[in-house]
Amino acid sequence: MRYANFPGCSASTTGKAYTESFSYVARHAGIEIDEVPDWNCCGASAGRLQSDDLGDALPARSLANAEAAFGDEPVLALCAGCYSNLRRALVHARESEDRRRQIEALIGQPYEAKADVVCGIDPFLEPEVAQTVKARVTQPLNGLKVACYYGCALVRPRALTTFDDEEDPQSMEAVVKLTGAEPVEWGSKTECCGASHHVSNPTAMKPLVERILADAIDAGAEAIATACPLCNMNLDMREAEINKARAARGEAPLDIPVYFFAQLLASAMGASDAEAGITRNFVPGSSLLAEAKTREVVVELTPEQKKAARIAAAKKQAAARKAAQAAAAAAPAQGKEEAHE
Amino acid sequence: MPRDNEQTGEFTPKILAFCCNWCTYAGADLAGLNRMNYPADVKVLRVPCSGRVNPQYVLKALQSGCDGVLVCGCHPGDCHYSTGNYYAKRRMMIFKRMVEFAGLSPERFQIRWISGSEAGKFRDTVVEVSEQIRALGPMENDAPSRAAIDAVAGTVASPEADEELFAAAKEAI
Amino acid sequence: MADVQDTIRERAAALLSSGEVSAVIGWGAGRFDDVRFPLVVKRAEDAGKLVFDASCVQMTAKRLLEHTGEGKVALVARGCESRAVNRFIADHQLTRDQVYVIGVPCPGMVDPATGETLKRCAECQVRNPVVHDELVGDPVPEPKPYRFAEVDRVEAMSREERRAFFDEMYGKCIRCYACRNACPCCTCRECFVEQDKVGWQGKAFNVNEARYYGMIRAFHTGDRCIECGECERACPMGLPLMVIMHQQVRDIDKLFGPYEGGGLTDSGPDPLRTYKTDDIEEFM
Amino acid sequence: MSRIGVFVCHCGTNIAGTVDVEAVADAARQMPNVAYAGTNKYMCSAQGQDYIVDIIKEHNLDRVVIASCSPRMHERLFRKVLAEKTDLNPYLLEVANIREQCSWVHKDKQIGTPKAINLVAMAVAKADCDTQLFTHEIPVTKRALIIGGGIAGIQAALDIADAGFPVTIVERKTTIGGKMPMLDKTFPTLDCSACISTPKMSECEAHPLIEIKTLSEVEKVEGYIGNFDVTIREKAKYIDYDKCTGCGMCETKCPQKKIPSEFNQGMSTRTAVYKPFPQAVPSKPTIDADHCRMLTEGKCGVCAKVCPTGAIDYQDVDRVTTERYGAIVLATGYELIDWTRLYGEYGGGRYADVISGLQFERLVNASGPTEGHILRPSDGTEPKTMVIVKCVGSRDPHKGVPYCSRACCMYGAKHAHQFMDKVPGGKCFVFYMDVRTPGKNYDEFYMNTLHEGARYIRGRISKITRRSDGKLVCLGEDTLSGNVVEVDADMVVLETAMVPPEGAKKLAQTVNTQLGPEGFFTEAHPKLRPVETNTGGLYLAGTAQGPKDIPDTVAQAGAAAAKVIGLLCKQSIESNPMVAHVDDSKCSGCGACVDICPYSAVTLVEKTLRENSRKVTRTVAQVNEGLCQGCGACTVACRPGASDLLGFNDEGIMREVEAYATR
Repeated sequence: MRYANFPGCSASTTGKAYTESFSYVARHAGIEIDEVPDWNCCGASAGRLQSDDLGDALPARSLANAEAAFGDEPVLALCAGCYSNLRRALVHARESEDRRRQIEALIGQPYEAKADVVCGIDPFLEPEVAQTVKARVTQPLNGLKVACYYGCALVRPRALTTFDDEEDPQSMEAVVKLTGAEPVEWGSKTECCGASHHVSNPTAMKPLVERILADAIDAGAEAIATACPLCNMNLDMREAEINKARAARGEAPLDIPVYFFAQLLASAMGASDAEAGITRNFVPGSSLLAEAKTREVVVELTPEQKKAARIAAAKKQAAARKAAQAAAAAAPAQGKEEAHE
Repeated sequence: MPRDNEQTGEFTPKILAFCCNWCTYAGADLAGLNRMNYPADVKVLRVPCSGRVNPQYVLKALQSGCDGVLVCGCHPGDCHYSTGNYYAKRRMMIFKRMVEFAGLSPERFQIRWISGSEAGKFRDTVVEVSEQIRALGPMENDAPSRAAIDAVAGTVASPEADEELFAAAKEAI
Repeated sequence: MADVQDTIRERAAALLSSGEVSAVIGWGAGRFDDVRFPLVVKRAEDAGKLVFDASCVQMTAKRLLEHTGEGKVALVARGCESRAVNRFIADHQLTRDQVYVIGVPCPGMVDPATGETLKRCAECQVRNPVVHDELVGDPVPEPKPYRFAEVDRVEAMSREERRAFFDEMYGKCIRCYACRNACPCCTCRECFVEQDKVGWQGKAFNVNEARYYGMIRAFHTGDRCIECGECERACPMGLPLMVIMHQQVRDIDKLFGPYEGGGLTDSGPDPLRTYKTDDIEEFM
Repeated sequence: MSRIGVFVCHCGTNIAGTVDVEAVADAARQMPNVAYAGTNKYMCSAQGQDYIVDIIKEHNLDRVVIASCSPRMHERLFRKVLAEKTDLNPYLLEVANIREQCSWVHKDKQIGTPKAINLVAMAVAKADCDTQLFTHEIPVTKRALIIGGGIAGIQAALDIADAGFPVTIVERKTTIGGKMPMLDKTFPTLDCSACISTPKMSECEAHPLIEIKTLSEVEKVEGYIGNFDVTIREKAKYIDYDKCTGCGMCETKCPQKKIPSEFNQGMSTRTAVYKPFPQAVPSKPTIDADHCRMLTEGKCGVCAKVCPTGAIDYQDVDRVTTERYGAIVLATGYELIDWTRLYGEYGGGRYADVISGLQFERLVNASGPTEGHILRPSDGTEPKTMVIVKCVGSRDPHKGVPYCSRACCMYGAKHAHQFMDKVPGGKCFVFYMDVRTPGKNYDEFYMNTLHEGARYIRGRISKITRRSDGKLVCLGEDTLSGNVVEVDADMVVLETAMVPPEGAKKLAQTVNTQLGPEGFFTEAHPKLRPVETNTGGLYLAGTAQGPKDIPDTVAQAGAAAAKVIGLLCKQSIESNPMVAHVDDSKCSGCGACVDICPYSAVTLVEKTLRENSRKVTRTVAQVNEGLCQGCGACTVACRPGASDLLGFNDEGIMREVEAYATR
């Protein structure tokens, strides 16, 4: 599969670890990545608030460049914010012909909305890519309990992002399972992480992050996986402040490392901590991964194997019972002798 | 019946609407029940089903004085006779393309699916069609201009035209 | 072509003498050189009169309908005749066992007056017979040329020019109904033009009534037309009747799924006699 | 030359107000073939009718045009007047609609009057071409078929059978009774649902005129009102009901015990040979072919060994029978929407303690899997806090269905009452958008539940998550106070939407009737003919027509039965005379009309006809007047117009078109 990557501003800043780990996994899983030529800012949350035209034109210009260079090769947007904005421009252009023409007029170049826009998780949902990743997992994270966190932009609004259910997404779980880790069921996978409000109103946003971390730990998770630089930063960076506040209140700290799902894949595929960007995590995450790799391999039994095991156990029980009866039959003879003596 | 309205003197189009008895005719009645208001240019001809509308009626209407024809029926799937409007749809799609190919302005022959409860849609359709036909003017406006006739003259006969026979026939007309 | 002619004569004689067929329909030579006309041979000894060469321009299949009562009839059938046979069977005017088809792959006929190949043969889609009891000569290649050139030419005109084009065309029509009598799709016992009581078409001799006749006949045969071009060839006024037929065949193909004209099989239903619930929707 | 009478109605001021009726009458007198034109205040009144009859006699008229309201209103009345009070054929009549489509929609007399004149001219032109039509008698088979054996089907069957007509109930499941036996109590009287439905079921079984076919489906329906030929497939039960005494030995001994019981909504298991519930009718088991080891793997046969009467027959096959019925009642009922597929926010079916209303009914039902004790399906403990969420799937155009399912508000209140009744000190929260209690002492029942302590919170639950201690955290909003609400519940009951059962679309095509946009059967008229359909002889009862509660369902079942009895008690019914007719001389037997007819009413037949003094045998098309419904599709497929539609003939419509175009 070939993708035209739209890096966006977070790729080399807050999402550096995500880019590094994703490109490591891509190299080893046979995913070719081109870069969108002369891409520009996707508008983040400011663009579309300014005006609808600006909200559509900024991402559309990059998409048009990608289309001119690579035709209908899907555009990959790792950051959830870029993904959401690029999807909006694409869906608006595809939905109505005259809107597409208006966008073309705004950006001053042809744009037929041929190429699709996908997020970081999408490539690994392709069966053959999943196969190659599973084959390349040399150091599986056996039984590592992972809580997959989606945040908002990946799955909402429903009309734009169509790749998973917006209330109960399961796609990241499927990808994390490739590493041998075990995703857990938990309730806050699509709750808000506070996004950029942590800057303007930190006191109001702290409880949001706290509740997510607490919910993950309550569900028995040892680590949280994310697919968006902003969610990752909010959960990872704020842990220290939250734990300080909790200690002041006399509550137990919430120590749980937060990784990009690509970091887990990269590490399981043999990447060193540096290559997988794990050294960049605020909450140190290398020790947990190292420990997970040493755990005993949990082999999942297929139904036939389970049945065979059941029959074998039943036979062993029957044999044991017979042996016990034989022993009991022999015992009275012995008992009688003792009684005589 | 003078074509131009006595008071205003502007052109009042003659539009014939074939309406199916179970859906559109009921919708038209409902529009009346709700005392909606729409131009009086459209006269309704009741047929049991849009499948009953023969393209020959449409062409006869267009050629003998109507400025526009509207064929209405139930939405596909709602037909009281279950398949009437599916046949009507195919017939009208082919016939509409043929008459437009032969030079009829598209707005003069339209087909719409209007259900028994869509009184508003019936009123809007009547208003829209009568405005379009009012803009086009009477059927005579559809006739080709002098320039168009000259542009085409002589290109019609196919290579095997028999010149003498054509000349002889010409005097006969 | 000559050996094909000889085989036809030989086969005709054999069929007639064996009594398997009561007549053989083909072409005969006229008084002037390379003028041919449809010929019905009933006696074995007349088989020699049958001719087959590049100027057999008439499509003879409709003669079959005049001989249905007399048992099996043989027909020398090229691509267009064989499609006409299918057309008759589909319209229940004939049964397959009433006709013995002598298939002849058709190289394309030449117009005796001008010497070039006939317009309809230049655009012919099916040169080899689609149905035959026996085949004389080996099949010819099927070029399947693009046949909608004239439709494109007319479609490219403005609305007014198109209206002028058809006004001139129907203005020339003298309503001799030769096109209806030649057309294998027109097998009604009483054509709508003759029904004065219902008064479909007026009696007046003007563009309106001629246009009414021309367009309604085109609509009646549009979804069954076998594109034999006989109507255009038979028209004394040389009107391009096939323009409107090809336009219909192309529209039906575009709207209602793959359709290369009628007569390719001998069973319905024809596109306007059936429907699909997911036909494209443009009247919502 | 015909002598047409034009009668223009004032309709009080409805027409006269915006159309100059006298001018219309004057214009009508000038029209060709019009012998008389007059007006009257109320043409449809008795006085108006007498006026018409007198004028017809006085002016010796042979055709009538009435310019009044829509023909859909009084055409039938005016036809009756002609048929009964004059010797004119009732079909020599045309009605010009100058009210709904003229006077009511054009305020200005200058515009309304010319239009009315045009409409009258069209009607006169068509009337001139009308021909005499005669109805004829169609025999009525005095037998009714009920599709669906729920309470609607049972009630309809009992009423029809009590009127002396034999009835067949075709039920898809192994027992009749439908959803009612599953319920515990019914609102508002709280009487036990099984106690009021099982007697009716056994009454059905005992009734000499009612034949019950369970595990059966209707495969094909042909024919028309009074003469439906219905093909019914009775699936193999693998038990000979004549020998079986219903002792239940096979059920106890069957080794295959782990099949989730559909009757108990999957909350308990059943055996392969089973009776869904003790009071099932017929009270004999059937073998579930998909799970029985003998039928799937050919090993076992325990039930055959233990059966005292040797009733088990593994070689049993489906029986397909075709019988004739006069009327059909669709009582196919409803299913609950599969919320697990739609609502990930409520756990998507992964939390065992989030259950549907029907599952709660089984929990609280004494014959249910927990003998009536309300226990959490996850760990069997008694829930102390229960949350009820209403409108799950209903009134939700994005994820569920747009309509309100009518009965959930009431059975939601009932569930709350039952919970507080059975769990001492239990706290019950009901999250609602609106409370709709539109029935006799319904609201009193709701008020009663409120006073018992049910906490009604106006707002929808946005998310349910399960904490590690097993509590279900329900996050919602109380829109009245504006606060966010969080309830730690032990169990959540979702009152889900009623949707049409699986297979409703196929059945609609089989019986050739229409479904509404939501998939329920479309009634002939929502207010005036709720239990009839547009297809003659086909009636509706219960939730097949739309979501409703039991009182409305039983009322509709009675109404449908009344309609069926009204039809079956007639010896024969009048056929619709406005059907297609083929003129043999014009027909070339091309068969274009045969493929097109949706009722397969046209066939090609061999006929010997006299043509120009010679006898000729030809194939021509022939219309079966009984089957033809008069849609006219064949008349357009017929190129020469040999097939014409009586009442709307080609000549009449052509003259009508010309009358307007050339005026």
